[in-house]
Amino acid sequence: MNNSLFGTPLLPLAVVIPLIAAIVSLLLTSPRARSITGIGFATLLLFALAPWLWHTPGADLPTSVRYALGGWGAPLGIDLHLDGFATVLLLSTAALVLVLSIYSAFYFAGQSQAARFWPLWWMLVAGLNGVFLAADAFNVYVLLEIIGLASVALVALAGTREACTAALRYALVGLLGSLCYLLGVALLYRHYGTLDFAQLADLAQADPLTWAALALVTAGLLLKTALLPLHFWLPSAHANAPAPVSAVLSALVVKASFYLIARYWLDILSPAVTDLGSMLLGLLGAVAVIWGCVAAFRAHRLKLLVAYSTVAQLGYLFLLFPLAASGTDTHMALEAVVYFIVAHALAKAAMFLAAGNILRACGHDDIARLRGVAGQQPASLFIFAIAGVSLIGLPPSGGFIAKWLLLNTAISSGQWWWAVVVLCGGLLAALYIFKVLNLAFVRVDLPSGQIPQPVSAPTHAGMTLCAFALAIGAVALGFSAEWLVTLLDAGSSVTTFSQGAGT
Amino acid sequence: MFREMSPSFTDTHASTLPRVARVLVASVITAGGAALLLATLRTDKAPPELAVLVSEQLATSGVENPVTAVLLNFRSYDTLLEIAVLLIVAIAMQPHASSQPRIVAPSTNNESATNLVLTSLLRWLIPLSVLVGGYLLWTGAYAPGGAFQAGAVLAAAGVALALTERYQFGWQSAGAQWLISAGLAIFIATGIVSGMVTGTFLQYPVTYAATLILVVEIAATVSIAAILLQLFTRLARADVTSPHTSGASS
Amino acid sequence: MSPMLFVDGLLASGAIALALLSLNAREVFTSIVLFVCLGLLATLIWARLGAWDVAIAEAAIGAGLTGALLLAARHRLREPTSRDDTPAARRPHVS
Amino acid sequence: MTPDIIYSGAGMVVFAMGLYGVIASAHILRKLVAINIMGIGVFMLLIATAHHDTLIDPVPHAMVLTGIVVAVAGTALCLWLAVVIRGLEHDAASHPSQ
Repeated sequence: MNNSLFGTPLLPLAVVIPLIAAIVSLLLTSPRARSITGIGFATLLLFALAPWLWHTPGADLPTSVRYALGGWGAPLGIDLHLDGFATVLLLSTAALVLVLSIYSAFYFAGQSQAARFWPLWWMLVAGLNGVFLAADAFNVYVLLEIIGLASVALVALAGTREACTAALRYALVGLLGSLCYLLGVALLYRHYGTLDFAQLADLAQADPLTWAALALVTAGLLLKTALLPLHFWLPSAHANAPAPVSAVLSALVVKASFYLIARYWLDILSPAVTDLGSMLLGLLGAVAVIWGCVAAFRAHRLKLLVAYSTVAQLGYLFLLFPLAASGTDTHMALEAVVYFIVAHALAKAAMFLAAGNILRACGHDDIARLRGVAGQQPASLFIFAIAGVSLIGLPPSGGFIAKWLLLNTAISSGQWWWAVVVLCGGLLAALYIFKVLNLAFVRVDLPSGQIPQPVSAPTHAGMTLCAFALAIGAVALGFSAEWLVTLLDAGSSVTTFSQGAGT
Repeated sequence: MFREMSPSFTDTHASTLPRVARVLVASVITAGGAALLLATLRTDKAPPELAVLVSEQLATSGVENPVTAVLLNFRSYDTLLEIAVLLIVAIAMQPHASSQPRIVAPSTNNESATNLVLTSLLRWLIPLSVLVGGYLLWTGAYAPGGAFQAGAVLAAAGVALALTERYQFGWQSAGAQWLISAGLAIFIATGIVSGMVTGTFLQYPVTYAATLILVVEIAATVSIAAILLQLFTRLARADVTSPHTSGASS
Repeated sequence: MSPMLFVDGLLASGAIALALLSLNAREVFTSIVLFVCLGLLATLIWARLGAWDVAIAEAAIGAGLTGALLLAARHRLREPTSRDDTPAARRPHVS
Repeated sequence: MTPDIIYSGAGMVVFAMGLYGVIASAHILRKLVAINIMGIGVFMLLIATAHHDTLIDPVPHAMVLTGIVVAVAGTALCLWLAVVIRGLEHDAASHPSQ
């Protein structure tokens, strides 16, 4: 055990702080106190994690860190596991949660949903952090349920019939996915007699039962990640949720299940992975990129457009599997995808917040009726445009670097066709982003009386500022490529679980 | 294939899927299931190494029932998160209004119809289920039983109480919030405090393990019972926000 | 064939049969009742396999509470009268 | 033939039938019954896995206990949403102006 390592004793805090925050915000009765403690806990989380996560995967330390909860150690107990991949995701979660908490404090001010929003929000954060730290197959099942049920409840907070219907479908899909995952875990336990990721990574071999387990685990997680044929639930759920919830769903929640797929395919069950399977995932990803962009272009509502864009962007992530399967470039491919995850998280969160601001200010988000909206909502459209730059992958943004890395990997592994997909995806993304901007910046020459302006609620300047911060973050990521890659490199080798097994 | 998966509420047997799709789904599932069955039955089970490990360490866990030892000591992190799952659903199903009477305990509603048979049955049933619940909780350390079973039995007593329509539950009251969150709160507090002593979160000192587990179990039982009861009363509309009783309570 | 194995076969095929009946029931009500029966049969199976803790929980939560929840929901889905349970915040509040 | 094989097989058959039920049936309660049947299938496999000739493995038992509680929580949330949607539909029908 590496428990004596610098910073490691604080590892459970990533889950414990959000859980405490959930309980505290449930017990508080004053709405103001609830939002202030919400922001407080988000700050605490960031400051508790950032300083030592920053250093943990340093050059002088082992590539991964384990923490034996309850002091038992795997396989009897449950371990936590931290490496570069997890570090990057934990840090981006903490940063995003802080900004979104501030946004939510304004968004839910004076609304009765706030009483349920904050506890559910913190439960969701606990689940996300838990998944990034997880090193136990069954533990992941419970965490997935936390994430799934909390997300469903948050979507339903919007209270409309559309939102509740979307939430119900999301819940059914989530339960179905969890059960498939659980059956896979049951098979793994039956076959290998352990639930610990490191031990599974050591024992795993290519035989029919492992293939079956991998297929079930992957199917369950793909349902939750919404890869193309299984994406049917995502657009309505993400589009009908309250703005900060849409942001966190697209930015982090779908990434959590993707993270697990990557873990299972690259680490835990890698001996059972076949080239055919990797190709299939990559192919589905490629189709998702193209189809998602087309669907986004045809969407009638702004938030629906942003949600379909998530379907497309998730497709890029799955290029990881064929690119990593080539063997030599595994690390490079992982680097590109992790970069992509962070860049997309920031840009998509900013975009959903901007769309939420427009929806709130105009009372609708019908794209056809948003003609000339830039005149009324210049800030939100500006944010939308900056985030769009990153989604399209124009320099100098995080999205550009991410796509650059993907292209590089595709070329150097000799799989140039994936590069074509990446380039086409960028072009198509430009189409739907510019469609919105073009419409919004059109000068409206109608007399002002004819422009429908049913202002339903004023947007607080703080909400605009939060969205702006995220959009700037998405662009700034393009200038700090070195930093992120170092963070990832230091801790991550794609086979950390099998390496860590001896400890 | 299942592009929509939109649930309907109408009481029909008919599936919304066209016949071709159903046959397709059925054959895909049959083929997949058969392959799975074959793969499972042709592969030997792993030797029960973990079971041996559990029985070796049972003496240091603080309890004698191995399942309780796994749930509340070896893999207590899972159980902690599981209580969080229950709490999430309880929060999601809470009535949103804050201007409600502050009551936790069942409050009598004299207006409602009374069923003599049910009421007299309850006189026996309620104390009995509290007794059974307490027994299950206590015996969980040595024999089958524990917090979840005890909580379920207690909740069943509450469900019986709700079914008489003589009692209502105010789930939005401050007291109810404490009740449903106590399990998770005390579990985490125990984990942190013991972690301060031993240096690892959720690691109980061997000498105090039995006591700590009992404390966690009692709190968990109360919360689980409250949450399960809340799930039922909210669905069956036996709580104070329901329209047919709100007139009587206000 | 030993008698215990016969019992096992009976229980297992009973579970499959009940699942099939529940999924194919004409009425939703029948489907729910058959599901509760399946839960109770599962309780027997868990007990047979030595999982007494699970058997108690299955009987109380898996079969009992789930069944009660399903029946309660069925009752309410048939006659929707409540405005009070909508989570919408803007709804004018009545109590 | 051992109890393990009988119940593992039965568990997977039950799971597959439940999966078909979730996809094929339309009514929300039927879908939820089917999901719970899938759950029973997985639990059966786990409990059968736990049953060894010489001893009984408590870890799958703990997993199933957790699974049962999680399943009832998920079911309750789905039912609740269904009831809420039904209420909203009813409202929309009785107040068409809104």
